[in-house]
Amino acid sequence: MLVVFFILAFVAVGTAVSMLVTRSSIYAALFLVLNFATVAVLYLILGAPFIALTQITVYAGSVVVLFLFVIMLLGAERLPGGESLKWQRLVAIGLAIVLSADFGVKMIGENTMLTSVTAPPEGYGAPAEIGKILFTKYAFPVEITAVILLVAVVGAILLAKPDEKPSVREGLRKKMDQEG
Amino acid sequence: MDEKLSPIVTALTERFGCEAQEFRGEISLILPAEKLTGLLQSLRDEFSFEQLVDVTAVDYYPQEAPRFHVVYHVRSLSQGLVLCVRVPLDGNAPSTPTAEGVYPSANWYEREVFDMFGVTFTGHSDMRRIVMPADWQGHPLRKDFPLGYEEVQFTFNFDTVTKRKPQPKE
Amino acid sequence: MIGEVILEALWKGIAVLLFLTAGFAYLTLFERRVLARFQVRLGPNRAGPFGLFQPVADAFKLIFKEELIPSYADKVLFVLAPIITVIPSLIVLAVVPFGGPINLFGKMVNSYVADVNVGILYISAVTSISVYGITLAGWSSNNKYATMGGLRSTAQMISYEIAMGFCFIVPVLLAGSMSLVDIVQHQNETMWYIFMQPGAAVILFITMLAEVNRAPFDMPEAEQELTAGYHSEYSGMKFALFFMAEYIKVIAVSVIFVTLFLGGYHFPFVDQIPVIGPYMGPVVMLAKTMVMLFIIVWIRSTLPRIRYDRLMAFGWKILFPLALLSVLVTAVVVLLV
Amino acid sequence: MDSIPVSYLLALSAVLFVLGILGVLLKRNALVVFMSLELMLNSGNLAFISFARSFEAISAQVVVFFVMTVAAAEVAIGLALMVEIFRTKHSIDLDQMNSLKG
Amino acid sequence: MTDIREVTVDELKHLVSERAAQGETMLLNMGPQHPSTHGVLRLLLELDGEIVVSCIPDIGFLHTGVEKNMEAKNYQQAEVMTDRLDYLHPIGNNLVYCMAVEKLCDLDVPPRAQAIRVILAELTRLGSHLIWLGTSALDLAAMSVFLYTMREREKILDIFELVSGQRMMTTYLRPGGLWRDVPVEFEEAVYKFIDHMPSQVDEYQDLLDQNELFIDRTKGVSVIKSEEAVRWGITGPVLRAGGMAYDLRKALPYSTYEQYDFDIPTRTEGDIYARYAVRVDEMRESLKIIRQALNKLPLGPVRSNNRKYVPPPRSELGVSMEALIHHFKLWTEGFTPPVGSVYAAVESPRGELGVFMESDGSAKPYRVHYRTPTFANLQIMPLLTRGYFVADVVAAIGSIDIVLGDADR
Amino acid sequence: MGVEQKLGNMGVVTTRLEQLVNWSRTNAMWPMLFGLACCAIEMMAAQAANYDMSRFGMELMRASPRQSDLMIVAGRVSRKMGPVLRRLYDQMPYPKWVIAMGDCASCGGVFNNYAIFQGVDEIVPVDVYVAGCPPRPEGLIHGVLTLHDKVNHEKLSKWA
Repeated sequence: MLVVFFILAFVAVGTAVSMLVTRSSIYAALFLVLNFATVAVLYLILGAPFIALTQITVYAGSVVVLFLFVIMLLGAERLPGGESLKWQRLVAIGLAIVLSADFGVKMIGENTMLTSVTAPPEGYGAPAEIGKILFTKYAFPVEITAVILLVAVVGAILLAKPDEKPSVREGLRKKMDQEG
Repeated sequence: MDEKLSPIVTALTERFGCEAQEFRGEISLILPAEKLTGLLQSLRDEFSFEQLVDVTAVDYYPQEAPRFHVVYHVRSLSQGLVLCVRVPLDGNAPSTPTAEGVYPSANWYEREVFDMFGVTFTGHSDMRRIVMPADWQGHPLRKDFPLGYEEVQFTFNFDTVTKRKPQPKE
Repeated sequence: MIGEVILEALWKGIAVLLFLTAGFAYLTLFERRVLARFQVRLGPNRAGPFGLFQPVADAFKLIFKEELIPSYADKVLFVLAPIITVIPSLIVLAVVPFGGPINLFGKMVNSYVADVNVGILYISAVTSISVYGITLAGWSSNNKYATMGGLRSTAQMISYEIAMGFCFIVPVLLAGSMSLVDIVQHQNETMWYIFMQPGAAVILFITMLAEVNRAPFDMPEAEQELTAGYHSEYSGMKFALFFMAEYIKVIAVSVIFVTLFLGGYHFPFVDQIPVIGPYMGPVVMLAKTMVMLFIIVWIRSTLPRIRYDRLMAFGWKILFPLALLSVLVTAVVVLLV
Repeated sequence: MDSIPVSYLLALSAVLFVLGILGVLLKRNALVVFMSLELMLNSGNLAFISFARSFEAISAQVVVFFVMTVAAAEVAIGLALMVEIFRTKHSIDLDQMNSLKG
Repeated sequence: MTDIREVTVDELKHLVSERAAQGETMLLNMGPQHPSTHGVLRLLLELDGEIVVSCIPDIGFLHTGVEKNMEAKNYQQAEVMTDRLDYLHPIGNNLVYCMAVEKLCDLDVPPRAQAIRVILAELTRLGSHLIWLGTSALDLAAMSVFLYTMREREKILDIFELVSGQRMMTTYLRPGGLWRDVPVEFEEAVYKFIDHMPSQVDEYQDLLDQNELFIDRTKGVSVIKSEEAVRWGITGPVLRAGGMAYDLRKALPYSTYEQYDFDIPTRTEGDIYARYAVRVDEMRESLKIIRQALNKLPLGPVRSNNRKYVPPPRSELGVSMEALIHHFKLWTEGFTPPVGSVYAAVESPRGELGVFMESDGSAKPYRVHYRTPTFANLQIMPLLTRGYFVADVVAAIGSIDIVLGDADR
Repeated sequence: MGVEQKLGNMGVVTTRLEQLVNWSRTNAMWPMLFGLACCAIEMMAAQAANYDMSRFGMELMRASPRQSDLMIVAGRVSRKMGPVLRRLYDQMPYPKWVIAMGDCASCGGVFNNYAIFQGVDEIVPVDVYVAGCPPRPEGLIHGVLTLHDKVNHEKLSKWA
């Protein structure tokens, strides 16, 4: 189990680093997918099959595909990477180190109260269980999320819609008619 | 001559001073290049020759002036008439005004005449070669352009012809 | 104990893979013969008796064909894309039961590779990642036709996935479980879901055709506009993998459809046949799948291709609301009954 | 079967989070910045799931579910914005998005 | 062999929109080897997403130099070339060539020959429409229609083979008549075909007319009305689908078409579906013409008696010295028409097919020019596609029924 | 050009392999959609119901040269088309074959002039010439079968 975890952790960190290092947006998106997939496997190990498969469906199946779609649509495969200001980079790395150190200290300090993960008990994380709690205890958040999604969809449509004439096609036809 | 055609031809010959020829019931009007656009305009607007059927040319090489005749056929769909208009051109840098303004369909026909005979049409919107490759040398339908005949292989010259034939790489 | 479990999963997995690959090979022949019959022709009949070795010939030819990688292509993704396309289509059937529990050498064996309690979610997850192969193939070829094919298929698959997801919910609501084993069992106890919810069944069938890019939704490889679409630049085995993925997906969606709406491996009275009855599950499944495949080929031979903008409008403006409606109706009925 | 200490999982989550921060701070390509954001959300999810397993609390899984939904909504809006910005500026370089009017 | 010379964007700047230079729109090269360009047409499409902004047709990939080659052959030899121009309509090409020569030489054609010409020309029209129907349905991926139409076309080809020995390039029509009389089985074979054919046309219509997808892809797409079509020199079904009932067979009847009773099918919409409907109706009208011509097929000779231009029948060669001399002269030197130029035109399945022929008094034509319908009709491709989708380009190409041999010559 | 280079001389095994591969190549020879002129119509006729080339596994007409094995040059090749044809031939993966269908593709046919290549064998190597103007579908099928015969006699050493 531990071996599996280390392999997965290695892959997850590796893909995350590669995502940051690569200069091609397409490759970055693909590394992100791999990262999500490894994390999904971790979820499976942690007894959350529902969340794991939702993760793959939502993140790998829709979110990153959208990313890829937009990259291809814009033709933005190769754009400048992290060539930003020198001090900004140094500060960022410094902050990262501080954050990691903070985490490490906390982790070592309070390790005792956390248990180890073993095989999950029967029925833990089953869809029925999640569904029950989702629609009773968390019914209100579900509604709010639904509204957020709706707003997002409407907003996305409004944003992506070409603002001028009804459509490019109509405009072209009109222009053609004028020219005769 | 067709009775419907004759008043039209008379009117046109008077107005534009062109020469009318008849052969097998078909009328050809011969007129200089500069009057062409006006003639076509009045043909379309006054005599309802709505459609330009064809533009082509004939090369009378080695005769030099005129060496080319650019031949226009216009058709009246409503009256069922065809009229031929010929424009004689000199052999040296032949050029004539385009009929594109009157009949938009002249665009490709004139490109073809340019491609095949080297007659340029002034005012044409897109004077490029149309059927031959863009880097082709010469104008194939001129009479001084060789047919490009390839020798027929017989037993006696089989090897010599084969030797001349290009062979592709695998 | 654990070794035994792994071994069992292994041989069952291999059995499913063999079924799919052999099925793929003979589906191509089946399609070519049936299509030929629709078109008053004979179809391939020279390779072996009745052309039965035709798939073998195709396979050997493709194996011994030169593999070209265009010089402007993105080499890594160009090679990876066919593999990414094939794998989801191969693993999607892991949760489908092919028959009831059978007695094999004195041991009761279940006829599925795995019974996951989120089986339907597994299917939708796997189908949702199958879009990658096509998108990347189109992009990495560095060919305008291929890129357009890839973009088209991405948009198409994402759009139809939504309606498909809603159609998946209908059996889940009816059976009260996400496990395909439970769904089939419930259909056996009550009736086939296609009789309960014919609307959802039809929508699911249409969306599945679109999801696997079959006629009349074969936009990404619309031969008449995009030459060969996303696999324009592929040759040899890499092309064969795309070919394989496409046909395996067709088999897979047929099997899934049969499982969700046509009662899976059940058929009235078949399991009461003495002696062989319990073993008839896979045979029934195969027969039902064949019927589905025949319908798919029939559609291909009859219908023209839908235009791309109409395809998207159809998915979003017609199928999506209808699927939503059928979920609503099902939910209300399940709640009241 | 041996077990995985939860602290390992949390450490992994922390590392991924830090990498996400680095991406957000250092990258100039808006799309990659977006991806880094997703990575950070994901590492948070991982921590949630670990705690859920550790404390046998199914509620944490539900929270992850919400996070995913909101992330999906965010991506939809963000990418729509990106397309719109690209249409006017012909670039998705963050350094050039410094004016409020396009 | 030269390499492909790439045409730069600069050369085409005046043809594409300004946005192409900035890379906002995509330039897509369709053809010359593309499954749905019906041969070797090349279209340079400027696309905004999936929408066509501009379309630049490039022809000439099948330029055969026929006109030049005909100048090097005498009148009989040159006819062989004409079959291969519009290879879906070979007998019509022969017909218009023969009509031009006959006009040039003032030749008469006996009525039996005229009637057989009509029958064969209409059969060719049917065959051409069948190919068009099949391939343009195939462009919309309705693949079965193609195989059904090819099945019926084989029956037409069998009739051609019966009369001439060749399936496609028959060269059966000759100046002054026919090559020889039709065999006795001809009438029975044609009757059999025209009795059988209407049900087949119904079958095609069953497959397409009720088909929502087909209607969806054809109605309201690539509209061109007749006024604009006339300005652009469009003829044939494309013109008639726009609302103008203009058909050379009615307007300027040739080959005794005036004797037959038939209608000119028209539509007013001018879209792809209208062109489809016009052509399908034309198929039925052609069957009507064939039946009438066959019912009153006159007896008599099939070749003109003018021995200056038409070779004598083989039976005369053994008994008449004069016939032998004519035969020898005609097959060695050829005939010499008077000086002058003529224009003859027929209604081909695609529109007006005309021949401009100039003679300088020698045995070889001084200039032969084919006015081909495809060349004229192809010119409006930019109009037909601008503002529509890429998929509509394919349907539009199919709907104007192009034959590249006809356009490039 | 696939794995065969690595096999070397293995006697009986390779002979069997040779037969098998040649058999598969003849039975799954996918032609490229390459209609040029008149002959293309007869090629279509050969594909269609009455003649049905699909019997030989040839109905999978590929639009992409990458996936085709056989180029049937159906019709005359003009000077403008020649370079395109050669490029398409170069894009096809080995092993590839060419059938020159009809007189024009074989030798220029009746068009002995400036515009037409006097035989497509000036541009690409041709395996089988089919005579006729245009050849009947039977003629094309005979040409294809002749090519099958030729392929069946190919030696393993020739593949690489």
